[in-house]
Amino acid sequence: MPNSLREERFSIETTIVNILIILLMSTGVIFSLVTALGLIRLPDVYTRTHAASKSSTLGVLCVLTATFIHFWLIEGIFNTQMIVAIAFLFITAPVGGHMIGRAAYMSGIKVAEETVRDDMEGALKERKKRLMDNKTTEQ
Amino acid sequence: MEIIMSVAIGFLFMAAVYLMLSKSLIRIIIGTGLLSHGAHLLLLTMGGLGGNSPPVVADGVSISDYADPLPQALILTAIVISFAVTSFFLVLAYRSYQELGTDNMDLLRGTEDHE
Amino acid sequence: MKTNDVMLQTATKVVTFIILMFAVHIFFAGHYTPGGGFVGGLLTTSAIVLLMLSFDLETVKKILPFNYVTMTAVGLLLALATAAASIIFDVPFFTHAYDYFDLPLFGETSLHSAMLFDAGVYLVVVGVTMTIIQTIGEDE
Amino acid sequence: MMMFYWISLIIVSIGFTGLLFRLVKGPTIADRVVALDAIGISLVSIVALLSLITETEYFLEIILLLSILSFIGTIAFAKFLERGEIFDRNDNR
Amino acid sequence: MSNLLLFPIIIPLFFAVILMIFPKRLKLQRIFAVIGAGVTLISAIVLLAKVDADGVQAVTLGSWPAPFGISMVSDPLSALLVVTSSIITLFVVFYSFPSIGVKREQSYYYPAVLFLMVGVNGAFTTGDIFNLFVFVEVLLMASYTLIVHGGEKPQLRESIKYLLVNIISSALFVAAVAFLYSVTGTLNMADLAVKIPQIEETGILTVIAVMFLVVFGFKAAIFPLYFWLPGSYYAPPIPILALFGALLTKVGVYAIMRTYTLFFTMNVGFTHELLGIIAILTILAGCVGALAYFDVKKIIIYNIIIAVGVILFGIAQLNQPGVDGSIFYLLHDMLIKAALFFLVGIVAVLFGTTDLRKMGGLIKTYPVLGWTYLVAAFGLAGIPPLSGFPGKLLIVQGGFEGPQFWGSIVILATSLIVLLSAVRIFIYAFWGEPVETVPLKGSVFNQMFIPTVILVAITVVFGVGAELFMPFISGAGEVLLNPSIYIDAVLKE
Amino acid sequence: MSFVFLIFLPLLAALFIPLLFKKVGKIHTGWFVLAVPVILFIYYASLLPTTIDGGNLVSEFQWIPSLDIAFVAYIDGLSLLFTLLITGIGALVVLYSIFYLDKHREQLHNFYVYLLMFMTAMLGIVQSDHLITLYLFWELTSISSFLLIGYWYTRDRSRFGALKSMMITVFGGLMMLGGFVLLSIMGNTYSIRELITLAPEMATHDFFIWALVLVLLGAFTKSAQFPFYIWLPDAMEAPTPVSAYLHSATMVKAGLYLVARLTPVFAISGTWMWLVAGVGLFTMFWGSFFALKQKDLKGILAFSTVSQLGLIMSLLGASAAGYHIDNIAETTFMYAGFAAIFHLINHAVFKGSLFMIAGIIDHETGTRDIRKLGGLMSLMPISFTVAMIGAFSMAGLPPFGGFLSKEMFLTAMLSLTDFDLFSMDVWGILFPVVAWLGSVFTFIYSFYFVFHTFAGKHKPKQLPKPAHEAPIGMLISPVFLAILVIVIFFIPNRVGDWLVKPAVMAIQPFLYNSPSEVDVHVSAWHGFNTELFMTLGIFAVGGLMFWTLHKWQKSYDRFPDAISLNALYDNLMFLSDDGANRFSMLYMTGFIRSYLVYMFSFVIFILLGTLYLTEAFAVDFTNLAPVGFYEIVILVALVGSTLTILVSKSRLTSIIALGAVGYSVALFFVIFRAPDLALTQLVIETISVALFLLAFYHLPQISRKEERMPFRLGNAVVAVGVGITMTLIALSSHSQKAMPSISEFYKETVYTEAGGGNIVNVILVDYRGFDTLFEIAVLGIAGIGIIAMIKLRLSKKEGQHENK
Repeated sequence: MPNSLREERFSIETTIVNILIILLMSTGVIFSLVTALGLIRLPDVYTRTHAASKSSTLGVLCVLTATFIHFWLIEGIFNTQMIVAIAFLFITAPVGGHMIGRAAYMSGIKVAEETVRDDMEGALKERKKRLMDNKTTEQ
Repeated sequence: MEIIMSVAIGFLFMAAVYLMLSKSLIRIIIGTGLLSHGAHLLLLTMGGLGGNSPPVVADGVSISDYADPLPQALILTAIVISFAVTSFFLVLAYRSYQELGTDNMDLLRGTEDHE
Repeated sequence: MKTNDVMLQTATKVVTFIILMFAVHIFFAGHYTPGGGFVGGLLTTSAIVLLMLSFDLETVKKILPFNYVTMTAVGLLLALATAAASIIFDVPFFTHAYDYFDLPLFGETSLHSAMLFDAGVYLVVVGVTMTIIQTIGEDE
Repeated sequence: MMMFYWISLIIVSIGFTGLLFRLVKGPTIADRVVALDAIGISLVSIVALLSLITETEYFLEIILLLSILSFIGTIAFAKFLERGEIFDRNDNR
Repeated sequence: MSNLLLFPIIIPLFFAVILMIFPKRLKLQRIFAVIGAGVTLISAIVLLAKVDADGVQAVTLGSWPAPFGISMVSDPLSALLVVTSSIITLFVVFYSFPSIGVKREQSYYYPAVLFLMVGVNGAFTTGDIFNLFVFVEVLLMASYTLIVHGGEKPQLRESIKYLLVNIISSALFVAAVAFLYSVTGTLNMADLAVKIPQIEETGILTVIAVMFLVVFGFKAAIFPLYFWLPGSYYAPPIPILALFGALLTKVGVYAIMRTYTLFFTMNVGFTHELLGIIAILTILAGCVGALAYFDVKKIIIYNIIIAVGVILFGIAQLNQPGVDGSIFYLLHDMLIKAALFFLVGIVAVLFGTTDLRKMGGLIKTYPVLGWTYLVAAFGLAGIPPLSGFPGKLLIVQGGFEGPQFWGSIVILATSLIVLLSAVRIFIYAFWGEPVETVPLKGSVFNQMFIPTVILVAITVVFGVGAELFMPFISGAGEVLLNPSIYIDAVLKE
Repeated sequence: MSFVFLIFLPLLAALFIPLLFKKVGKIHTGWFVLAVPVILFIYYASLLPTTIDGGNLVSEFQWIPSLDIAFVAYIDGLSLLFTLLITGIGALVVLYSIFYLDKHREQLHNFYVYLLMFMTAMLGIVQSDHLITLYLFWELTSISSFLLIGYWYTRDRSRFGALKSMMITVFGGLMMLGGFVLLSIMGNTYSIRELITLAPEMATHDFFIWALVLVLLGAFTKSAQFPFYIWLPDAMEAPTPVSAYLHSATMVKAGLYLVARLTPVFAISGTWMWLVAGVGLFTMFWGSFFALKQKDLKGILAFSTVSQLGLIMSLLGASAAGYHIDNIAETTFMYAGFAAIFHLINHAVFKGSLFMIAGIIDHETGTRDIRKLGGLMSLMPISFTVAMIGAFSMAGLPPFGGFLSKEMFLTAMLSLTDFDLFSMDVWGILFPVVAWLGSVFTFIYSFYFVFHTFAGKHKPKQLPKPAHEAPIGMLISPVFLAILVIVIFFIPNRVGDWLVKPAVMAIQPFLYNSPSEVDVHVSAWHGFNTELFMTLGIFAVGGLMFWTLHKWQKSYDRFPDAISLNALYDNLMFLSDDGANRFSMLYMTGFIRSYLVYMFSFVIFILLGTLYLTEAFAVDFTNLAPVGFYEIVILVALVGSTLTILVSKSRLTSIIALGAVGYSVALFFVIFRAPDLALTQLVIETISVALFLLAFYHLPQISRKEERMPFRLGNAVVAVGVGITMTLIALSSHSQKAMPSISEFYKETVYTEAGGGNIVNVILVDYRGFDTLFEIAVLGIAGIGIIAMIKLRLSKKEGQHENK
């Protein structure tokens, strides 16, 4: 669609929609920035995971919604894939975060010094012990 | 833009060659990856980077606005082929590890004894 | 030791379905919008890979009992046959035929022999990538 | 409006470079994986913004694709990190 | 049948795909492989007859007009090469039965061989520069599969090097295509041949031409891009080696022949002179190697390099005797190399080693083998009336008539080195005090020896009966020297 | 007349030899073989009347008409003379071999097959009017000689000699082929007859001197001229019949034949005359001088052959002088051609007999070492007589044929001093002097050969076998030849009319129109002239020196072997394997890195060189796409990740960074409006990274010790070079777009004719679907390749040949 056509439809509705988009987009972008900040500043993997999974997911969801609205309400394209994508991210992002955190812990990466409590300490040791046992029995 | 891209492509080739001259097998394979990236970008750049619209027919877009589709098609073919080659190379590296026990190319001369 | 990934497995069940749908969509849309057999095939593979990640190789094998090499062969044959059909009509190899049909449900659709060719591509891509992943995965 | 998208894009990109920093710096593999996961997701934002800027809907497919890949990648990395291998096998221990 | 020229490509493809389905059925694998290669050969011969009768065959795929679709073109040269490569593949398949081992046969060996055939025949037939890349990749991929097939240690080790070099050359190929496309805006070879003469700025085209020379040079193993070849070719078992030695480098040579006669003719004084010099250096480099090793495989492998130089030297002269000679020599070399590798393979099996110094006296127990070898060796060295001679004669003549007088003398002188290297095998392995040989079942020996002897006989017929083939060869040379024949066939269909 | 096929008669007969050898066990195979030369001799002798009158016969058989290659048998005086020598001596040699070679111990079928092959080759050489087929037969003689010398293939010396003779003669042959091709280019014909008529025009051609030198290389190597003679002594490892036949009477004369045949073509050139005469004469002296060093009977004869061949060669060179003479009557140059041919006949006859005697001695005493022999005169009287006749003829004593031709030789050499072209007037005096010296040594070694074998003290203890006279069958041939030696002395002019003059006419057609014009009369006595005094001097000095031989012969041993020509050959051969091996090892290191450095350096060098030489570099600042901000950002990401790969220590980082590069590339695809590419690139990049991890991290036995890539300047230079090269060419290519792209067509027709909307996809499946078909084939192959690689694991032992 040529640009000129689009500019002509400048109206109240468009303005409202644009404001909506700007709002959503700004939120999303800010969250993205926060994610980055968190990833740089936070001390250890676990805290960083927290930053990455939560704020970045929220950020991207906002951006995507904004994009979706833009295409739907301004350009008139109702893109199902966007909805699917939003849903998809909504489902998967927490799972991903969980997996990383767990993996990091299981692989024995130490928590930061500032950490107050480590609930899983025992579980890990037990697992290691079981692994050792398995090995000895195999031999 | 084409000039900048040319320089970037040159850089990619340079890095690729430098990696391929190292003795670690994984660096060599990474080098081949960079090499094919360079080649693909080159193909794209050489087709011209102009064109405001993807080469997908849409209403109201004049023919000259489409990006050149031919290099894109060629790149697609080239990407697939280099994917096939890279995966083969990786598996080869994997097998060589298992069989020869090293990834150091200096230890893989094989001129003296051909077993 | 098998770890208990309930969370992952539950999510996977949904997500795999989404991915497969998307793959099919991208495959069919290929002739008119970005996509095609190749990307479709790769997406399908990634869905299967996700299954493999969440469950294990044997389970996936049970769910999808394909011989992927045969699948590759069938894909190649399909592509070849589509291309070679033109030999019967003694027109240059690869001459495609297409027409617009008014199908119920879909409305006006173009049925294109290139689609069959693309299906061949799809099968080959799935076959080969799965072959690679499976053989490496199974290797001791 | 276009200006706004551009500014958003730039901000996201700045965030992106921050993530890259973490990716390069590490220090543990897990850190990198976290960074990678975040990178995948912010790439989705970037592509969304790009498609707004270039005014084509054809890149929207890329968004879904990216999210899928990012997810699978994260899972794969995580499993790899945890167990040193990616696929489970029944006969595996 | 407008699609006839595609048959030598799609028939092996079809059979290779079929063979992928049942890898473990040994008998079926063998039968289908033979049928596949055989039918391909028949179709190739029919094609050659057709080309001979009706002139250059061309089909643009998908019924699109010529520069836009992919053109496949079969001129006498490509038809001849397709026939030759099909013959060799068929023989290699026969030779593989007793020698390659059942386990390999059950692990997609025959599909890979047929795929290689697809790539080779396709590369010989295509009329599109990017499609050439695709076919080259097909044959390379098949060759990767074959070179590492079996996974023995040396194979793995050398495959890494082989892959690496070929990946580099492929990347450069893509880059070269990109440059060419940028300047000319087309990929069809005939279209290139039309457009390039219209371009006034020949400088950049010359650079691109040289770049293509480099790209194809990697494949053809010209100096100094041949370094990868000796080690890589040494690793795989003999049937595979024969296939490689006979076909793979020849695709590079063919590509140089095609591009340097069809469209890279804007600056002959530079490009072809360069080609001539490189060709001579290639010959010399090959000679050093051929003399340097007391290993039967190595000696023949280095002779591949020498032959490449000789062929390219003929092409570089760009005159009728030179080009005709190159074509003749190219065909000869494909056949003789396969035959020699077969022979050397039998010798190596009998002695259980490839080291010449551990051999001796074979002529006493296997006289016919010895004489067959000697005939092949003399054929290699270009002793008349065997098949190496007419080609070499024409190339030398072309060199004398062309600008590189001294090149011809070098070619003549190095023939001596070729002879020395080949006869050295004879002297060491067949003459001398008999050394204990590995006992070999008569039937196994015959299974290996019969295809070998037939192949040698074919080379002899090719030399002695050169008159039978000269019409084809001069026809091929004519097309190379008059690109308009080719162009008309493709563009004005 | 299709007598051209007769050339192949021996070869045809050879096909039946193995059969006869196996089936007819009782009769010596040689008897069947004997029929061949005899029949041929009789047939060819019947052609004599034609050539005596100066006529000729031509018979043609096309071989490769497209290349203008044909077998043309052309019989004139010269070729008929050689033909008769070949068949005549051939018959005698076969007869001799029947008794010489034992039926049961020897592999006779091989021997006779080679011999018959040789006969065909030799007939082909002397009868071919066509240069290419002449070359064909030329090489065939080298090969049959190779096989015959290597007949006792388990002996080291045999193999050595066989290879040496083949290397040298084939080398000459190849050079000669070059000369032939040059001749054919100049004259546009392969026919010698036509070339002769074209000779004056060709002389000014640039190639003429090249052709001359190359052809002479062929002739000199074959005829064992200095410095190529070294193969001939080693060729004596062949069975004696072979030595008698190939290495004295026929094959070595092929070079002489060639020189004689081409004299009319090249005589115009002074170089020709100098080279042929000079080299010939020097060879004559050299050969005769070193013959005395030999201890082996056949060695003496070999050097003697070298010397005699040189003599004839020099005569042929002198005969070329006749070309430059206007008035025949004034000159004695006509003697040269006549003497050459005449001596050639004489030599064939006496040398053949001498070789056979040497063979007899070897056969009957078990040794050929002249130091162990002596006093055989009484035990082997017939052999002694024959040997004496042959040797005296060789020494130039009357009343034997050699005396006549030696006299004429001296005449011809003397006449050269009168020749005033090509600085002959200054240096010509050397010719008679050297000729005389050579003749003296010839005289001495002839005596040495006979008397040290047959005279003196008999030393039975040193002989492996008790000596006795040979069986009668073995003596037939040498006796026959000895008789011939004497006969020739008494009827020299009959021989001259029948054989020599027709041949001379072929050598010097510029002098004569018919054989009868050759005005040479041979007589044993021609008054007191310089030649006679020279001859007497030879007898006197030679006799004296032979008398004192035991005193000075030992000084030969002082010649250091290290600087001899043989040593040169040995060194060359050593260089060819060991030297080449070391040289090759220098650069064939097995390090892929070195290979890549060579290759990349070449690529940089040649591409930048071309870019510079063709002045192709150009940058066009118009017609560029605008630089966007975001492009730069991605570029930074791309470069940054690439740098990360370069500097990173850890494998994992490198892999991830590679993924980042891939994603940046995908983003480029997004920006440059290539959604399909972006999709594909993203998926593929992800899968590749996964594969990287699978392949490189899933291996516990690999130590995870990781290190930063060490910086290597050489690598860096090469890498930067490649980068710069690619950039420069890319810039230049883009700046010099000359033609519009064909892709406009796709944009126009995609919807209307191809029925699609996504142009890239339609190109992939339709316009260029063929690419895609094979692209997926590549994928498929990769798939089976990977399976085979993972599943099939052969160790070296079980790998090959398991069904043996």
